Amino acid sequence: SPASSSAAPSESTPASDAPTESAPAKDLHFVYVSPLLAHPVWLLAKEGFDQACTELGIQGDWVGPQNISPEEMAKLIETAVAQKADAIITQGLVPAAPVKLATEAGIPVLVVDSDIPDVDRLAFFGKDVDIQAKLLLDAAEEKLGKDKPIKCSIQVAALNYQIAHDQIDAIKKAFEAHTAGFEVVNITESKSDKMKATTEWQNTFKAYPDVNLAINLAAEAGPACAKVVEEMGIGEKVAVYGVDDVEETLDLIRKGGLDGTVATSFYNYGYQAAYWLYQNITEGKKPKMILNDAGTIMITKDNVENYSDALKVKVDL
Amino acid sequence: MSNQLQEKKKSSLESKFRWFIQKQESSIILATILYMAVVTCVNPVFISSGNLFNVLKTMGYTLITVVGMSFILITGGLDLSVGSVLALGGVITGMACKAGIPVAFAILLGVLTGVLIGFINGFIIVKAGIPPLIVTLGMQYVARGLVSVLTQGVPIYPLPDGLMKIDQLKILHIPMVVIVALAIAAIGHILLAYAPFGRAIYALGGNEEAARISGINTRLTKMMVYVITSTLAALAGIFMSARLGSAEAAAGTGYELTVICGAIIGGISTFGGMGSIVGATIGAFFMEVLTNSLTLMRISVYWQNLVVGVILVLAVLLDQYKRNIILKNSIKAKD
Amino acid sequence: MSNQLQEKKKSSLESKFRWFIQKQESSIILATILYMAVVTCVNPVFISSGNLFNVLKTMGYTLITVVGMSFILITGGLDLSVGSVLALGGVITGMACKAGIPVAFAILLGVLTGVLIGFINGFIIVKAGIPPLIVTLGMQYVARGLVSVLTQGVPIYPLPDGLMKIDQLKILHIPMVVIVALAIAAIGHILLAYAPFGRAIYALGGNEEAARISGINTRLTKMMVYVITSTLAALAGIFMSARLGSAEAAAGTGYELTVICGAIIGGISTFGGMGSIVGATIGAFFMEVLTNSLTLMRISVYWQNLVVGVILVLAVLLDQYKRNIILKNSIKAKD
Amino acid sequence: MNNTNTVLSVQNVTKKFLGTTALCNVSLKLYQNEILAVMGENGAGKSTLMKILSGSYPCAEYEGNIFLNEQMCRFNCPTDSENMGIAMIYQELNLELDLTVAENIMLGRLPLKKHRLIDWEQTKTIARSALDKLHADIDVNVTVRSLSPSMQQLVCIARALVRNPRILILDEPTSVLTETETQKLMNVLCELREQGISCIYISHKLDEVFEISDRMVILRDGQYISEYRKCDGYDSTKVIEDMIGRRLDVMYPTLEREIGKEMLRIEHFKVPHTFAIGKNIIDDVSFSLYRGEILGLAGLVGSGRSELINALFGIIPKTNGKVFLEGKEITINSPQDAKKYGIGLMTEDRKKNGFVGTMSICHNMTLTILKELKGLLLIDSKKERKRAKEYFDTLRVKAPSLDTRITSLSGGNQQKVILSKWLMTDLKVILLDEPTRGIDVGTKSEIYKLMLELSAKGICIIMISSEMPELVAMCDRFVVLGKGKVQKIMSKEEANEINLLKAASNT
Ligand SMILES: Nc1ncnc2c1ncn2[C@@H]1O[C@H](COP(=O)(O)OP(=O)(O)OP(=O)(O)O)[C@@H](O)[C@H]1O
Ligand SMILES: Nc1ncnc2c1ncn2[C@@H]1O[C@H](COP(=O)(O)OP(=O)(O)OP(=O)(O)O)[C@@H](O)[C@H]1O
Ligand SMILES: [Mg+2]
Ligand SMILES: [Mg+2]
Repeated sequence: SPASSSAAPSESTPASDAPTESAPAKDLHFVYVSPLLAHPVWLLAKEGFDQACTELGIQGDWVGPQNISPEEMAKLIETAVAQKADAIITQGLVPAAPVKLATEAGIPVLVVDSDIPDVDRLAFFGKDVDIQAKLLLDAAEEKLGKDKPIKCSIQVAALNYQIAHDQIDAIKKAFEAHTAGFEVVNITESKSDKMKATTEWQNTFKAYPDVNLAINLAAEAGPACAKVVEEMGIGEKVAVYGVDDVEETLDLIRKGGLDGTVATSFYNYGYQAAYWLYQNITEGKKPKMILNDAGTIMITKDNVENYSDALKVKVDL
Repeated sequence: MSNQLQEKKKSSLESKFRWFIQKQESSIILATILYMAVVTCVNPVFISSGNLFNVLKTMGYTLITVVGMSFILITGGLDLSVGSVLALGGVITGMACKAGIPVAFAILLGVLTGVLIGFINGFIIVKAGIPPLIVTLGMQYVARGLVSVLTQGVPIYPLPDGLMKIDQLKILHIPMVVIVALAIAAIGHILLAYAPFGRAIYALGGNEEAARISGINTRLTKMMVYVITSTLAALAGIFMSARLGSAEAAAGTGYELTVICGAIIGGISTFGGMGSIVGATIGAFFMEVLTNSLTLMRISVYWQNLVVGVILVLAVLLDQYKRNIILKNSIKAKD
Repeated sequence: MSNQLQEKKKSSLESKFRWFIQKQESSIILATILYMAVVTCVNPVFISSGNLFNVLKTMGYTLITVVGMSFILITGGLDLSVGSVLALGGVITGMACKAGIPVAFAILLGVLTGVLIGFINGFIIVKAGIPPLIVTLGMQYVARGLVSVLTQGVPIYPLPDGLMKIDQLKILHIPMVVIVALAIAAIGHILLAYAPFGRAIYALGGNEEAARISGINTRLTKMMVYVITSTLAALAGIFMSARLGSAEAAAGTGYELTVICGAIIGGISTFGGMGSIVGATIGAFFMEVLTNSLTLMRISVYWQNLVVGVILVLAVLLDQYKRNIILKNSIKAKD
Repeated sequence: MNNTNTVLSVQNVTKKFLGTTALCNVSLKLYQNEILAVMGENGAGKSTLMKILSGSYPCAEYEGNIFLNEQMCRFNCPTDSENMGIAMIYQELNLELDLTVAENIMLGRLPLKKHRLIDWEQTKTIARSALDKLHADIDVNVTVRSLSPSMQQLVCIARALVRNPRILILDEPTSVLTETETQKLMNVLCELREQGISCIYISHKLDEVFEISDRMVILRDGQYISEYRKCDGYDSTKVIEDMIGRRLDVMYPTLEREIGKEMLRIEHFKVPHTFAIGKNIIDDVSFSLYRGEILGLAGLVGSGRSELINALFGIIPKTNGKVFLEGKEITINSPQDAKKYGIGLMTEDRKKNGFVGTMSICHNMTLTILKELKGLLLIDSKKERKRAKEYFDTLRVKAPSLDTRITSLSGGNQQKVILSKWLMTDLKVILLDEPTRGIDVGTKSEIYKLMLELSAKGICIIMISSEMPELVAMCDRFVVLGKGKVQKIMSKEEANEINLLKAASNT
């Protein structure tokens, strides 16, 4: 639209647009474009975001599509730009073009969870897939033993997104370190549907009886997998790992159904992200580097009761 | 003498076969058998009782609703809201349980929600004469909305063992949900084939005007089919949450398509007036086998969609092919 | 004298109003205006040119296909494959570009894919007489399958600026896609209202047998509408990828529903034979406004679905309400 | 007719369907400017033969050959035969209900302006003129849905005429037309004959056929039976015998019955026009009906006879009017109400709201009596089949079995099915709109017998028929409608075709 495009050149750097965009912080308007409007883990991020907004007196909008959809997210970002929001937080599913649109309009963008390469975002702040992979490797070797060849099956929410592939590739790379031999025998999709996740795991264990490592890269997949493993009574033979720390997942870890889950601070995806943008707009501060790990940790029986503080540490700029 | 007898036998067998082929369900039955054979060849595990029970069980969750959907489709209608209703049913029951209401009542509550929603659907469709597609699409959003308002997006967890039981229960190794589903299908079949209500449904789909003028209460009938369907969807939802051990806010997304597709693959006409529950049941089973088989046949995820699509079309093409054959033969037969 | 004139004016105005109300599109137009008013009151930003252009633009991607879908719906058919075709079109073009084929040709290639798929759809539906729902559902899977096989799930990125241009291009501040979409809609309208092809479409949907015996080539007509729709879907996909800067493998999931719903909200009958492109266009616009408004009105995440559903139903209820009014008046006139 | 150059000749045509042989090597010739009548009982194969000629059964689906002016032709679709100058008026009204009259008439050959867009003005003018030929005053801008069957029939005829054919095929064009329209049609046909156009004419109204046709061919069970020429004179008894394969001693049977006290009375009925807003098709009609009486409703097309009884039955809304059953006032807002009070209606348009096309004969017949067939919960299928079989036999429905899909029946046989649907019910009042539409002479007298038996049981019947002779013969009293009012009420004595017509068209 004409307005924003004409605004773009003059207000290219966030710092310079703080004064023009009427200093009093309470007028600030942040938009959080999440990949899923109401998904349990992202609701943790919402919690953090809302928290930060109330603390800073920012008016924050939490938006997102009903089911995963890059177009929808792109649309929402364009809407935010049209609304002349002061800052946008979003996630790696969004294609580059709309983000460029925002940055050109002088709106600082902070990317969480998974990165959007080659757009000049203020910062990326999220899960480091390599750390995640390493954590998984260590845990798996601990349970299955270093000398046992690993046959692994992975379940992701949906395979047609870059993130899924980054995570899988990272895992493959990390597990090369497992000298006894490693193979990804099967990859399945949960389509964010716990029922589908369940049936997929049932079939996987039937089709590939020799699978001894089950990695779930979608929040709902972990519990589903654990249930199947329990039903089939192959608990001690197969190591099961999930991601994120929703209630059921944690319970299963306590009960031993899940051997562990890789969690990042979704809370900080909201809380810290909002703070960084606020500090950037009001004080012109920028993070030292673009890529930041949000603190990726492995939760197991041992630390399940006391991990949470580890995820709530807030780093100021 | 004896070979006369033999001939009799042969001919009677032949006639039986004729009769079977003539039956409209036969083609989907054949398709299913054929496909199952193929899958078994690729991976014998498929035919293992363990796996078949799995297939049956997962089919159960669909079949329950397919029965109702078939009713609706035969009246010439459509219901897109079943997916959300499924979720809602599960959630309501789940919350009721957590609120300490005894399981039985909680279940009743969930089912009643279904009744209510079905009633609203039917009411708007009948009274306002709005296309079912829009009404039920609206309801899809509304029901899903209720779910997220109630759950705030967080799954209802944990559920009391009492609830989980209804899914784990088995009667001679057959999971509860399968028994319930088949029972519902049986009742549905009897209703449709032998009860005035069923006749009304067919008449409605075939020619609403004529049905009305013949003194059939078309409005009530329409109403009923929507109520029945939503109720069944809610029931399916309760079973599903019992199976998953948690009532998911996102449960049943895309469920409506599976259900409708199952019914239609089973020979229910999209234009109304034709089809049978037997067909629909087998259709639902076929769909389940299809999705179940892919991983078993070790087909890469990337190819699965392609395969599903092709097989779907082939399955219906078979039906077409059969009809042609019959036509040809019947014309020959008379020469 | 003068007040005679006035009366004339008044009455003519009145008659104009009558005419408008009688028009079947009027109710959705009113609904849209009404709703836009409400939204604007809640948040004036909505009416800002910036946002409106946004709405128009995002509508463009739907509208392109809505035109084709309207054709199909009017013939009494359905096409569930548009979503996947949209993705495929984008992906083919994207890959072609990356393979160094000049943009123009790449686009052509993408469009041709659409043509081909539409042809296959049409061919199976016409030749084998299989319900469109199944055929196009199968095609939905097939096309999506092709996408994931081609992309292996990884978005095609980056795309050459040449391609991105077609989306960024503006003519007097109006984005390219809007212009294209409206042009297509205009052509579609003319075809449907004033060209033999269009009348054939109506005839086909109204009474296929009658159409056939009046010497209309029903098979060709059917074929054509599916080809047109898939082609447009592919085109929309190309625009979409140009706008996203990458051809997403997951593009267009759920697209078919938006498109169909837009058309039907716009007054296209699900039973065929009735509706207009004008209505469908406004329907598409309405749907877009609806989704766009929710975030602008700051409706809580949890309530959004609920709101969408309710408004959808209200919109169609308005139509019903209007029809009742008209009826009443006309009957009054009779006493 | 001494001019004998053949324009069309059919040779040994055989056509089979699943379960039936409709035609068994039938041959016939059609000469230059003659009107050939094809006669036969219901299901004899007349329509099938015509559909073959019109190309709606593609040549692949039958054996035998068709020659147009000595040259063989094979039609794959209606367009083919149309291009060869054959136009057909089908037995079933096949129109686009949601398109205007004008467009329906011109569909498939809409006139174009430049830019290949449709010239609506010309479309209307051509359509208009075609309808004028038939003296049909129908607004070409209304949608066909709002027209009564008879008017739709006229539209069908117009559609055939604008294709200005060299051979015109009419399959029971007059089954819903009243005497007056029939006369107009006859005149048109004669004109065409003068212009050297040949017609094939199918009808079950004998006197009409005797009047118009130059020659008649008789089919029975799909076989060629006999052929008579007008110049040799027609002998109706022989014709009928050839048609139904047996002697028909009495056309109109009689039965001793006495008319009882008042059963039904309607007062000040006012029914809005289905399309013309503000007009009332029925303005102010009151009459009463007595026990065991058969009352005839007479009137011209569009006189609102159907509207009247439809309103009485609660299918269409009435803006005013009271109904009294056995003295008590009753309110009827839906067919259900009507049925509850013991009133039944057989509608005029069997395809639109008569039968359920997806159902079998049996199921169609029993649709009205599901309640009494109901056992504990389910339908007693034995009883059902028994009831259906009765009428299936008495009305001689020609079909492989009770389970045959009704759409695969011949027009007349379909009519028999939906008629029996109402004759089965035990009701107080039965409203019959064109009950014998398209039914052959043999069965007609069966139906008359049934009607009399019913009325003898004290059931009263209102009958609409466009066939004056049957109306005059069957009814005890006549209500003549015109301009939305009751023009005259006549007793059997004073009534005859002439003064019924006079009363109907008096202005
Ligand atoms: N589509 C069909 N499928 C099966 N049988 C059919 C079909 N159409 C007609 N028949 C059979 O062919 C025979 C002849 O039908 P046809 O319509 O030609 O009779 P008709 O002479 O026109 O009778 P009517 O005077 O009632 O119109 C009938 O026995 C009918 O049952
Ligand atoms: N001038 C007209 N133009 C178009 N339609 C008309 C006209 N006059 C009457 N009609 C139609 O005719 C119908 C009334 O005829 P109706 O069938 O009720 O009377 P009828 O005496 O039974 O004549 P028919 O033989 O047509 O049954 C109405 O539905 C109306 O739409
Ligand atoms: Mg006939
Ligand atoms: Mg009538």
